[in-house]
Order: sequence, then C-alpha cells, then structure tokens
Amino acid sequence: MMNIPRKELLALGAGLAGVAVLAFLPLVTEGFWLSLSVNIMLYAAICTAWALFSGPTHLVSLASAAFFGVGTYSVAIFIDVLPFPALILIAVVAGALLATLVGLATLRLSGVYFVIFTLGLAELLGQIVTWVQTNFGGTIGLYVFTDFTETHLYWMLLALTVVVFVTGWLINRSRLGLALRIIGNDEAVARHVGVDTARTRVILFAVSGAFIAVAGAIMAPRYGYITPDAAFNPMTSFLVVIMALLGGTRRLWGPLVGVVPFTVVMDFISGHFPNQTAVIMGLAFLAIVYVLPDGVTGQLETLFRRRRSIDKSLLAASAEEGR
Amino acid sequence: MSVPLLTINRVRKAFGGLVAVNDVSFEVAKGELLGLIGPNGSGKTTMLNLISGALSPTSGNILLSGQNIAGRPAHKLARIGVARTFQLVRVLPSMSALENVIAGAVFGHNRLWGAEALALARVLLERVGLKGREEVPVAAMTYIDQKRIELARALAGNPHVLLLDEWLAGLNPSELRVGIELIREISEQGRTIIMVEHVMDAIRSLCSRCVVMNSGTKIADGRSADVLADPDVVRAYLGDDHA
Amino acid sequence: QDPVRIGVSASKTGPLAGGASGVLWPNIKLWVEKVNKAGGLKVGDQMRPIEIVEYDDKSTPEEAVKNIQRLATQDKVDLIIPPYSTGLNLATAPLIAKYGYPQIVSTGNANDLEQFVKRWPNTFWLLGKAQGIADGIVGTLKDLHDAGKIGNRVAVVNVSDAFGLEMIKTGKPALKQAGFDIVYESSYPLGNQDLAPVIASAKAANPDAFIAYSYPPDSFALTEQAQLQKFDVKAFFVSVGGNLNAYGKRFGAAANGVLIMGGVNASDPVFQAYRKEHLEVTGQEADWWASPVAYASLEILQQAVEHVGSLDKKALNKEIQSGTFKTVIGDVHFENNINNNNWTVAQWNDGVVHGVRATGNLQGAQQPVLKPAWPSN
Amino acid sequence: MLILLTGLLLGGTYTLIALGLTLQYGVARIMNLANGETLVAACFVTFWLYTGFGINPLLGLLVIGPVAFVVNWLIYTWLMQPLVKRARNRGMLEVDSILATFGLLFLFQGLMLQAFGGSYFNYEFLAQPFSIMGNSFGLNRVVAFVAAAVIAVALYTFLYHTDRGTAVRAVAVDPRAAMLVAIDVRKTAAFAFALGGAITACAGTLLSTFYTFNTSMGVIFTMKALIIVIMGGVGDVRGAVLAALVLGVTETLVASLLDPGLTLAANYALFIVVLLFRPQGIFGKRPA
Amino acid sequence: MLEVSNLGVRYGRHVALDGVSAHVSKGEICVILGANGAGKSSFLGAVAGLVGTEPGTSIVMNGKDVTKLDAHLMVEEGIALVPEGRGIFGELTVAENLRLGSHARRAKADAGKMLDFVYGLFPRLAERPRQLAQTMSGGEQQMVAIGRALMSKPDILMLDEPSLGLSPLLSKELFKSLAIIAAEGFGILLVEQNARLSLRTADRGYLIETGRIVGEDTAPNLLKDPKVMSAYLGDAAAAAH
Ligand SMILES: Nc1ncnc2c1ncn2[C@@H]1O[C@H](COP(=O)(O)OP(=O)(O)OP(=O)(O)O)[C@@H](O)[C@H]1O
Ligand SMILES: Nc1ncnc2c1ncn2[C@@H]1O[C@H](COP(=O)(O)OP(=O)(O)OP(=O)(O)O)[C@@H](O)[C@H]1O
Ligand SMILES: CC(C)C[C@H](N)C(=O)O
Ligand SMILES: [Mg+2]
Ligand SMILES: [Mg+2]
Repeated sequence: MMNIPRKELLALGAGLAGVAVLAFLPLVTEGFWLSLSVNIMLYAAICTAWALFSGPTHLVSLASAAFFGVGTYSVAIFIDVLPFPALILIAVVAGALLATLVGLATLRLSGVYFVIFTLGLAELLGQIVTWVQTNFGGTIGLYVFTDFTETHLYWMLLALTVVVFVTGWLINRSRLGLALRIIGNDEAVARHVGVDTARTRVILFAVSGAFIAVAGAIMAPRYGYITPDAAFNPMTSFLVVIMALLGGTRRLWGPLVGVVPFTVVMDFISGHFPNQTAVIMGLAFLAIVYVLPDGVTGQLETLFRRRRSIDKSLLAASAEEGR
Repeated sequence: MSVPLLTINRVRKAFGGLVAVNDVSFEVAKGELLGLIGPNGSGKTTMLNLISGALSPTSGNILLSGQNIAGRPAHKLARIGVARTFQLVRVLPSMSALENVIAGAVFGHNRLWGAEALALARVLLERVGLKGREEVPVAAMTYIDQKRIELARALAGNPHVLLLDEWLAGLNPSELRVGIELIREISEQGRTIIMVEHVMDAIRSLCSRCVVMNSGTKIADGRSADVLADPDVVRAYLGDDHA
Repeated sequence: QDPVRIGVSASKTGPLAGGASGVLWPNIKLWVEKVNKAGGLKVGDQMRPIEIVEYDDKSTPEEAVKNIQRLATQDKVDLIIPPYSTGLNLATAPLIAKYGYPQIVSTGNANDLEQFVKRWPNTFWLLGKAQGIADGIVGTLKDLHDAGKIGNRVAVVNVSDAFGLEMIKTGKPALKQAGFDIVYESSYPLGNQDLAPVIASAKAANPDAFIAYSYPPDSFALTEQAQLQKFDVKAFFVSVGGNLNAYGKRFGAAANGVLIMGGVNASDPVFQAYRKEHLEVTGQEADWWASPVAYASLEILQQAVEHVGSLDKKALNKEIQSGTFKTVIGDVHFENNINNNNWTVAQWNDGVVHGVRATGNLQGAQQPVLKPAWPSN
Repeated sequence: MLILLTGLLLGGTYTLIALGLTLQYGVARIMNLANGETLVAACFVTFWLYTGFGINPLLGLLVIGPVAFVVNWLIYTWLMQPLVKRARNRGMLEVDSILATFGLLFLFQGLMLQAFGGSYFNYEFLAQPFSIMGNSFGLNRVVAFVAAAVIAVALYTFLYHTDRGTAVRAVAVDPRAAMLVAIDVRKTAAFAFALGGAITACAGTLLSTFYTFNTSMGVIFTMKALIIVIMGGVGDVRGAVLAALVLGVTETLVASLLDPGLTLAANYALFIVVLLFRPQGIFGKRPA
Repeated sequence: MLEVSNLGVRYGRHVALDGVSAHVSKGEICVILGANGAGKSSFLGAVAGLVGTEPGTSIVMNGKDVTKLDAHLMVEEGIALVPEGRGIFGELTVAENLRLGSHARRAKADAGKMLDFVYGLFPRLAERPRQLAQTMSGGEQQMVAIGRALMSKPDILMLDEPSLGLSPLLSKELFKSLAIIAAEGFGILLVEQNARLSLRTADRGYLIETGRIVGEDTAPNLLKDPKVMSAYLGDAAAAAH
C-alpha cells in the first residue's frame, strides 16, 4: 500500500508527457482551437474536481455553478485591489468555506435530497448576491479587466487540472480515500467500522468545491463583465454532471474521457447546424445513451449503487439494520 | 464477576408508540460470550443497534468500562471498541476480501495503516478460513464466505465488544459446525461477545449465559441450561417439544 | 460575385433566446434580404451579396467567446454582428477588439461606458448609457408633477438582474432628487411571474405613479395583476416587454396610457415603412423600441462600408466613430462611441406606441397623457 | 387573509407543476429532466389551438391530456423501457434516465424552437377579476387552482383507495416483488409515466392562461417541480400537494411582508428545515 | 400439478442449473435440499418466471405449458413465490401488502376469505395491519411475505428458506402451518437449510448439487439416508436430540 505500484508510475510518466505536449499547444495554434481547448480544459478541471467528491460518495452534486460563481466573484470583487495570485487564494478559501457550510447543512441529506439542495444553491447565491447589491449599493455587473490572453487562461487551467489530478491521486492513497470507498459501498457499514462519514464527506466536498472555485476565478477575465446570472449559471452544473457521467467516475481520468468527446461533438454540432443545434444535440445524446450502453453505464454502474447486489435479497429489511 | 465490561442500565427504546426495548438491564463481563435470544420482534436487533450506536436510546445508560456510551454515534463507538455484524449480511461489494477487512483495521479501535493493516487483514482472513481468496471481489462470494468476511472485518478493529446478529442464520448444518467452531475460537482468545441467535444448537454449545427478551422486556437471565429450561422461555420462545 | 461574409453569434437557446429571437434575429433576416434584393452590399464599386454565418451562443459567455473565435479565425468573416444582451457584448468585446471588427451594440447598455470605450474603441453603443434610459421616466413624471397632474408618491419595483439593478441604481436617486416620495420599493427575482403580492403591496402604499424596471414575462404579469386588482395609478410604467407588439395585442384597450421604456417616433414614415417590411419579410411584428434600433445598427454597418468603400476594419471603425448615418431611428452620430439620442419613454395609444421622451435632440415626442382607470371586463 | 389566499392560489399552480413528476419519478422511476419541456409544449399547443382555432383552453384539456398520455406512453415504451430493462439496479436506471431525458430535453426544446421560434408568447383567457372574500384574483388562476385540487384529489383517491392504485404504488416500492403479486410491471410503469406526462401537459395548458412562456423556459418548471417532489417525499401525492401549498404560501408571505427578492432564499430555508426534521420528505418513508 | 422438465438457467457463462426435472402435486409438500450456491433459489426463480430459462426447458402447470410466461402471469396460473429475502413492500403497510397479494384475477373473488385464513395463521399480522412492513422485525416480515403469497390463492406455494431468522417456536409453527396449508389442497415447494425440520414435515425431497438433481426420495427415506444425514443434517443437529 505504501509503495507506488509500477502501473501507476507508468501512468504518471504518460501523464507528465501528455501535460508537456498540451502545454505547448498555444504555441502552435491560437484563435478558435485555443478557445475550444480552453473550454475543454475548463471542464476537464471542473469535472475531475466534481468527481473527486461525487464519484466515491455517489452523491450527485449540482453545486458546481455555485462554486464556480463564488470563484468568479472572488476575482471580480477584488481585481482592482489585489494581485491575481491572491485572488486565486481567496477563491480557494471561499470555495472551501462555502462547501463546508453546505456540507454541514446537508449532512443528513442523502441521494436525491442532496441533489436538489445543491441544484438550488447556485440560484440562491446568485439571488443573494443580487439582493445584497440591490440593497447595499454597488453595481450588479463588475468589470474584470486584465491583460490575460486565452493562452494564459489555458495554461492556468492546465495547471489546475494537473493539481486536481495529483490531489485525487493522493487522496486515493490516503485514509480519506479508503474511507470514501467504504462510504460509497455502504454507508451503514462505514459508520460501524468507525468512519466518520460526515467529516469525510465535508472535507472532500470542500476540496472539490475549492478547485471548482479556482476554475471560476481563472475564467473571470474571460467574462470581462461579471453578472450573477452568468457566474451562477445552473447549466454549468448540469453540463459537469453529464460530461462526468458520460466518462465515468470510477477512475480519476474517467471524467476526462467524457469531457473531450462531449465538448468536441457538441461543438461540431453547434458549428455545423446552428439552427438545429438543440434537436441534433438531443438526438446525439439519446444515441450516445442507447448505442453505448456500456461506455456510459458500464463504468457508472456503481455511481448510484445501493448496498449489495439485488440478487441476494429483494428487499433490504432496513428496520433490522438500524438505519 | 468483577467489574463488568458492558453494563446495560434500564435502557428503553420507543418507536412512536411501540416500545421495542423496555427498560432492559444486564451486564456482560470481560471475556464472556453472552447469548441474546427471544422471539421475533422481541427487540434483540434493536438492543444491538443501541449498543453499537446505530440508534440512540430513549432513556437509560449503556456503560462500556464504566464510561457512558449511550447515544454516541456509531463511528465513535467503533473507535472506542464496539464492532458488529448485521442480521442481513453487509459486505462492501465493490471491494476485495482483503480490502473489506482492511476497512475494519484502519478505522476501528485498532486504527492501523499501511503494512500493519494489511498484515492483520491477512491473518484474520486466514483465521476465518479464507486464506488464498484475499483478492476475490466479495460480490462474487457465497453467502457463508461473505459472513466470514463480515466477521473478519469486525475483528480487524480489535473491539472490546463484538456483536453478532444472527451470524449463523442461513448456514446449512455442516457450515454451521464450522461457524460455531470459529466463534468458539474467537471467544476463547478472550474476546467479549454478544450473540443474537435463533439456532439453539449454537446457543447451547457456545454460550454459558443467556439473556432472553420477550416483547421488549427481559424475561430471563442466567446459565443457558437453566434459562432454556425456564417454562416462560419455553412457552414464549422454544415451543414445547424443545423442553 | 464574391459574397461579403458576415458572422453572427447570438442566442437561439437559453434564457436570452426570448429577447434575441424577438429583436435581433428577425432584423438580421430583414436586412440581409433587403440588401441582397437590391443587388448586394456596395463595397467600393462592387455590389457583393451578403452571406451570413450564424452560431448559437446558448446564452453563455463561453460559447459566445468560442463562436467569435470561430468566426474570426475559422470562417474568417469580413464583419461581425455582435450578440444580444449587455453581458454577452461585454464578454465578447475583448476578442472582437483583438480581431479589430467594429462592434455596434444595439441590445445592451451599461453605466460606465466611457471607461469601456476607452479600452475597446471599436465598441459602439447605440442605446447610450443606462442612466439616460433609467432616468427618462423620472423626467416624465416630474413634468407631470410640475404640471400639477400627479402627486409625488411613487412605487418602484425592479427585476433583480443586471438590467434591473443598473436601472434602479440611477433611477432611485433621480426620483429622490426630483422630489418624489418613494412609498413602495422592492425587487423580485428574474423569471418570477407570480407578482400578485408585489402589486398588492404597491397598491396598499397608495402611490400616484408606478414604475417597473421589468422584463417581458414580468411586464405582462405586473400589468395583468394591476388590472385584476384594480390598481389604478395615473402613470403606470413597465420596461422591456411593454415595447412588444404582443403587449398591445394582449391588453388591447387596457394598454392605453401605459408608459413603457424606450420608444419610437411612430409618426415617422420611415419607421412606418420599416414596420410594414418587417412584418412582410419575417412574419413577425417589429416591436416599438429595440427592433428599429437593432435594424439601425445594421444600417450603420452597411453605410460605413459604403462610405469607406472597402472592408478594411480600421477604416470602418474610424468611419463609424465620426460619420453620421441615416437610419430607421433617424440620423445617428456617435459621440465618443456612444449614441446620445435615444427614446427613453413612450406611451401606448390604441395599439400604437408614441415616444414621449428622449435624450438628446430626437424629434417627434408627444405629450404624455394620464392613464385612465383600467377598463373593467 | 389576502396573503394566504394569494399564497394558496400560487400553491395550486405549484401543485400542478409537480404532480406529474411525482408520478414519473416516484413511480416509474424516471427522473424526467424533460418534464418542464412537456409543460411548455402544452402551453404552445394550447396557445395554437386557442389563437388559431378558437378552441377554449379548458376544452383544449380534453384534447391535450389524452394526446400527452399517448405520447408519453410511447416515450416510455420506446425510449425508457430499454433503459429499465438493461438497468441492473435502481442506480443505473437513475443515471441512464437522467442522461436520456437530458437528451429529450434538448430534442423537445429544439422541436419547439423549429415550430414556434424563441420569442415570448401569451394570450388572454379568463383574465377577469374573481372576488373571494372581498379580494379580487385572476379567474384564470382560480380555475387552475380548482383544477389542481380536482386532479390531486382524483389522483390521491386513485392511488390510495383503489386496487389499481395500490398496484401502482407497489411498483414504485419494488418492481421485482410487484411481479410476484401478478402486477404487469411494464404496463403499470408505462401507465404511471404516461399519466404523469398527461398531468404535466394539463398543467401546461392551465398555466398558459396566465403565464408568459417561451421555448427556453422548461427548465424553470422542472426545477420547481423537482424541489416540490423531493420536499414532499418522492412519489407521495399528499406530500407533493402539501409541499406545493406550503411553498406557495411562504413565497407569498415573504414577498408581501419581507422582500420579493428573498423568495428563493425563503424556499431554500424551508427546504432545509423540512429536510433537517424529516430527511425523507414531508410524507416520505424512510429509505429502505 | 406442476411439472418441470429439463430446466436450465445460466447467468452469462455461468451455468447455474442444467437439465433439472421435478414435479409437485396437489396437497404435497416437497422440499429441495442443497448446499449454498447449489442453485435452489435459481430453480424457484425460474419456475416463478423471474429468471430466464434456457431453450429446452419445459414448465407445465395444471396441464398448460407456461414455460415462457412472465412472472406476473405465472401468478395467474397459480404459482406463488416467497422469495429469498422476502420481497415484501417495505414502504407499504401490512394490510396493503396482503391486499396486493390478491391482486391476481384468480384471487379477487376469495380475497376476504383468504385474509381471514392468513390472519388466523399469523395473528401478529392481524394485530398490526397498519404498521409499515419494513419496520416489522425479521420474523414478522417473513409472515407478511408468506401471507401475501397465500393471498393469491395459489395452487403451488414456493418458499425460499422461509424459516431463516425465525425463532424456534415460530419455525415449528410455520411448518405446522405449512402442513395445514397443504392439507387445504395447496401444493408446496420448499427450499430449506433446516433439513431436519423440513423433512419431518415434507412428503418428498430433492437433493440438488451444483445445478443438478442428484437424488429424490420420500422424506422419511431421506431422513434415514446416511448420505443425507452427514451432508444436510449434520452432527451438531443430531446431537441436540
Ligand atoms: N424503525 C422502527 N420503527 C418502528 N418499529 C420498529 C423499528 N425497528 C424495529 N421496530 C419494531 O420493534 C420491535 C423489535 O424489533 P427487532 O428488530 O429488535 O426484533 P428482533 O428481536 O431482532 O426480531 P427478529 O428475531 O425477528 O430479528 C419489532 O416489533 C419491530 O416491528
Ligand atoms: N443474478 C445472478 N448473476 C450471476 N450469477 C448468479 C446470479 N444469481 C445466482 N447466481 C449464481 O448461480 C449459482 C446458484 O445460485 P442460487 O442463488 O440459485 O443458489 P442457492 O442454492 O439458492 O444458494 P443459497 O443457499 O446461497 O441461497 C450460484 O453460484 C450463484 O453465485
Ligand atoms: C436595454 C435592454 C435591451 C437590455 C438587454 N435586454 C440586456 O440584457 O441587458
Ligand atoms: Mg433481529
Ligand atoms: Mg438461495
């Protein structure tokens, strides 16, 4: 357990090489392909961060937009007074803080309840920001003027993705990672072998939330003008879940496998069928779900998996298990 | 009996109007193997849930080595040293046998990590008879083997008290024999055990002492042979031809 | 002939699609059809047909930015028609500037425009600053008050999004400064159409005038509730949505006297002809404010090209900065890239909207009348 | 009093929005993200029938309800059934249905876009004052409220007081065990899904009499419905109705007495409070 | 009454049952004995229509070929299963569970009579008709499951390890009840670990090993069979008496 297996070393090597190649991308292309790459890298970072939490816990979080928005606003509010690295730090703290609060409030929620709560979170924050700005002065839109080009954004997102991966890898090898796997398998068992399920979840949610907030912070310069409805756009949360599910959340690199094809296919559709985007996207999506049942579900099978296999017993007699 | 390891003091648990455990008191000495028996729905599982922290009592105290543990959350109790198995077997389906047991070693009372946890898990798997099957995913294992995993996982935490909820149920007679021997061994190594069981052969051959519950109350407590001959127990639980 | 390729990235889906498909897309269609019918866009001595390359930004900045990149670097379009809404225009401005295209914004406005224009001198703001529009209604009310026609009690509500807040931010101080007493004030979330409580509370405060910095769904809902609850004020003002032709259709005679944001000179024959054409070509009625402005932005682009005689972006920018353009909303001339002549308040009257107040020197404003009580039905 | 009545009317609207999803998610186990699009589609059809053919929306219900039922039946049997069949457990079905209905969401939205464009629509129907205890309300909203009450009561009676309804609930609890008591699970689930779709469509028809709608608005309704369904306890009609009414009254209270800008915050506060005390929803049963 | 021949079941590449034949007649109690994983549950599942069967399988019920029928139609043919792990509706009340038992068309007419019969058999259920099934204790849930199966007025009642988790008294009573049920004319097919108790009640028994029938005889004979004694009755069990 303590020494790193060969397979992982190989993966590490391949990963490093990949990152090196990716880092050179802006030197060979710019314009559209770079923009597309920024979008891909953005979702690669967010989806992987999302899966850090939602993968092992099987709790689908729709709070990505909330964290993202918090990060964006961290930059928007302080851009004129602090240097950018400090803003990133603020985003980290703000994201983690928010996640901790939410985590503590929703500890007892499971399954769909958690989903819905997080779904509303972005909307709620958006409204609170708006409400605060309405009632306590200030404009609603905040300008973010920087000298960052797309290349800078791309590099920052790439770096973020790498950090997320490394963190994920470290977590997997730690007590925390084991605790998560146990919780994901059976929460009641987890509690009875001594896992503090609540704390574990909160910590992980905070880590995941902080990363997503950083992604938001990095993207702020691209928005130029930050408004609550753009920063806290609920669509972000949905896209993250969809892409991550598409790729699978069992492995660290799973979400990545979803992000790249999804972004590219969707871009192809919106590029070639600007007037039928929605219809074709819908059909493409249905096709993916039906044609690739194992590509999608095979890996995801455990995502929501309940306890043990259904074959063993048709019904969990929960009264006996002291749930 | 010197200072008891576990003291149940007028513990009560009500679900709405239904009193599942009704002011029950008993003590368990260190190293004892106590049988907890009673008709279906008499409150045995509920009692174990109260001790293991899955439920918190409506009233009453539960003392472990003199410390009141009533109402503490399950994970804290697991750390303090209470481990259990479940009436319907619960393994961690996507993990291997070894990992299942490591789970107990890492987070239980033992709190081992790394090589130590691994070594302990191997030893325990061997003890429950699963040597050589360490890497098998538990989902593919048979019922009895899953029960073995559960036991090893509970033991891996090195608990002060081990709670077994119908651990022997569903085993066929030859498996039952193996299971009984396993529990006997564990008990003989000094582990304190409370076992809930409907298999009387096991109770007779393993437990020197039994507590009998009926509709939430304790109706008998004493040497197994005496208790099992008690007319009340026979009437409520065993049925006539067992006498 | 080699076509002139013009790129558009705007919303076809998402929350902004409602506005964009009512205002921006039909006018692009109308303009292209008109120009091509007339032989094409005059570039120097050539008449070149227009070819549109269009993308949906799904109402998000990420897509909008990507689309602009695609237009500039993949499709290599000659000109760009910028997106719908303030937010997306601001988000895409840096990129559009990077590739040097003129960005004539017809569907967005903000307050700190001077700062923005300094940074990106290729952006042009047809609707002017938010302040002008927000304060228009205050001026109208003040006139009515000074004429002794209404009291000084005002209820003001706003939709709480960027637009609503920009408006309230300057509108409220302006009301105070003009000596009005704000007897009820509140904001409501974007998308909320259950506004009975808002009207009930406003009514309870017994104001003389009601101002709503609102969006289409809520403009409709507020009007319906006011009518149902017999909330009779002498001046009833709604913002975006009140300018839609559908508003007049929906409320019929009840709309008479309702004040709205923006406006047109309805008696201008140029405008009337435009409205007719709009209906014929797009099958859709033009609205009474944003449509002609959006169309004007395209006319400006067209005339700039004709004046310059080439598609050289630098020259075009320069021309737009300094030139004067004949459009459906009258002659437009940018000062510091901002158009300061805008309709700010208009009033419904028998299915037609007449401008009653404007910034700058727009002609044709009519006298506002007091709103009659809601007809009972 | 005014606040309470307004709130109850709003609650009626919310009930309409949520009841269909209660059936689709609670019974047929399909977390239908395209629920809101169904509702909006019904708005459009109603609009089209009314403005194009002069068909009164209330009569329109008689057309739209059955048509929606059939369409949803087909959607279930063609699109959802394969997912149900291949799902090895509840979780997989949940993931699959989320992904598939997400595709449907776009498909529906795209089709509506083709048919009606993206602009705002509304029309006037029964926009007359209706007086209750001296306060006047929109007659269209009152009608919708009455319809919501009728639908909810009918649905409740069906689910809890008929054998067929009990069978529907049995499928919700455990489809496999339901087979063992002679319930045709496939048909029953299809029926529940179709009925849910029909109710959602009827909701759309009624809502269109007082809402302004456009193609992109479905997701707003889906979110509201989800919140109500979860708050009430998945699959529980009583819970959904109660949650909808409570939500309506709270929102109105907050909007009237505090600040309309805080309605959403109030919603969430309420949501948390409910779930803290009853993590399984108002009437929900403990998860098995 | 029930005639199964050449039944095969496979899960992917794993053959769980291969060429299994068995029959149960009216009023007969028939027990299947076998080690864990031998395929007993798969057999019952296949007969009930829950588990797909291999080509060549034939299941005939009351003279009608029902091999390919869906599970819910099997119930109409008179086959009821109390599955492993009980399969009751945890979130419904006891009464609702029982009422659902008579959902089958064949059972509707006599639902009232059957309910009385079930309540007579398991008075605990009569005491708690409104309790949610999942909050009943393990043994009580078993009663709900059996009661529900009986409500469908089956010709053949199949039970998968019904005594699991029941107290000794209840197990005995259960088997007594089974005898009563059989005497009423129901056929009973039973899978049990408690071989002694079940063989004492049963008329006939099958022995199943890794997917094949390896023995069949009358219950009294099986009880005496030394092979059965060592494999299924066990020394520990023998020692208790
Ligand atoms: N969560 C609950 N809500 C309501 N009643 C409950 C709950 N859990 C248990 N009960 C009731 O409490 C009583 C005791 O249940 P318990 O599970 O402790 O019985 P048991 O002795 O373990 O029985 P068995 O031997 O059948 O497993 C039963 O009548 C049961 O119905
Ligand atoms: N759904 C399934 N998928 C794959 N294999 C299965 C499945 N169900 C059962 N099996 C396998 O088929 C074989 C027979 O299983 P079955 O459950 O019928 O045995 P059993 O005799 O009832 O055992 P037990 O006494 O443990 O209940 C076993 O090897 C089991 O692992
Ligand atoms: C003035 C309006 C046309 C503003 C525009 N709707 C926006 O989003 O900002
Ligand atoms: Mg128990
Ligand atoms: Mg079995």
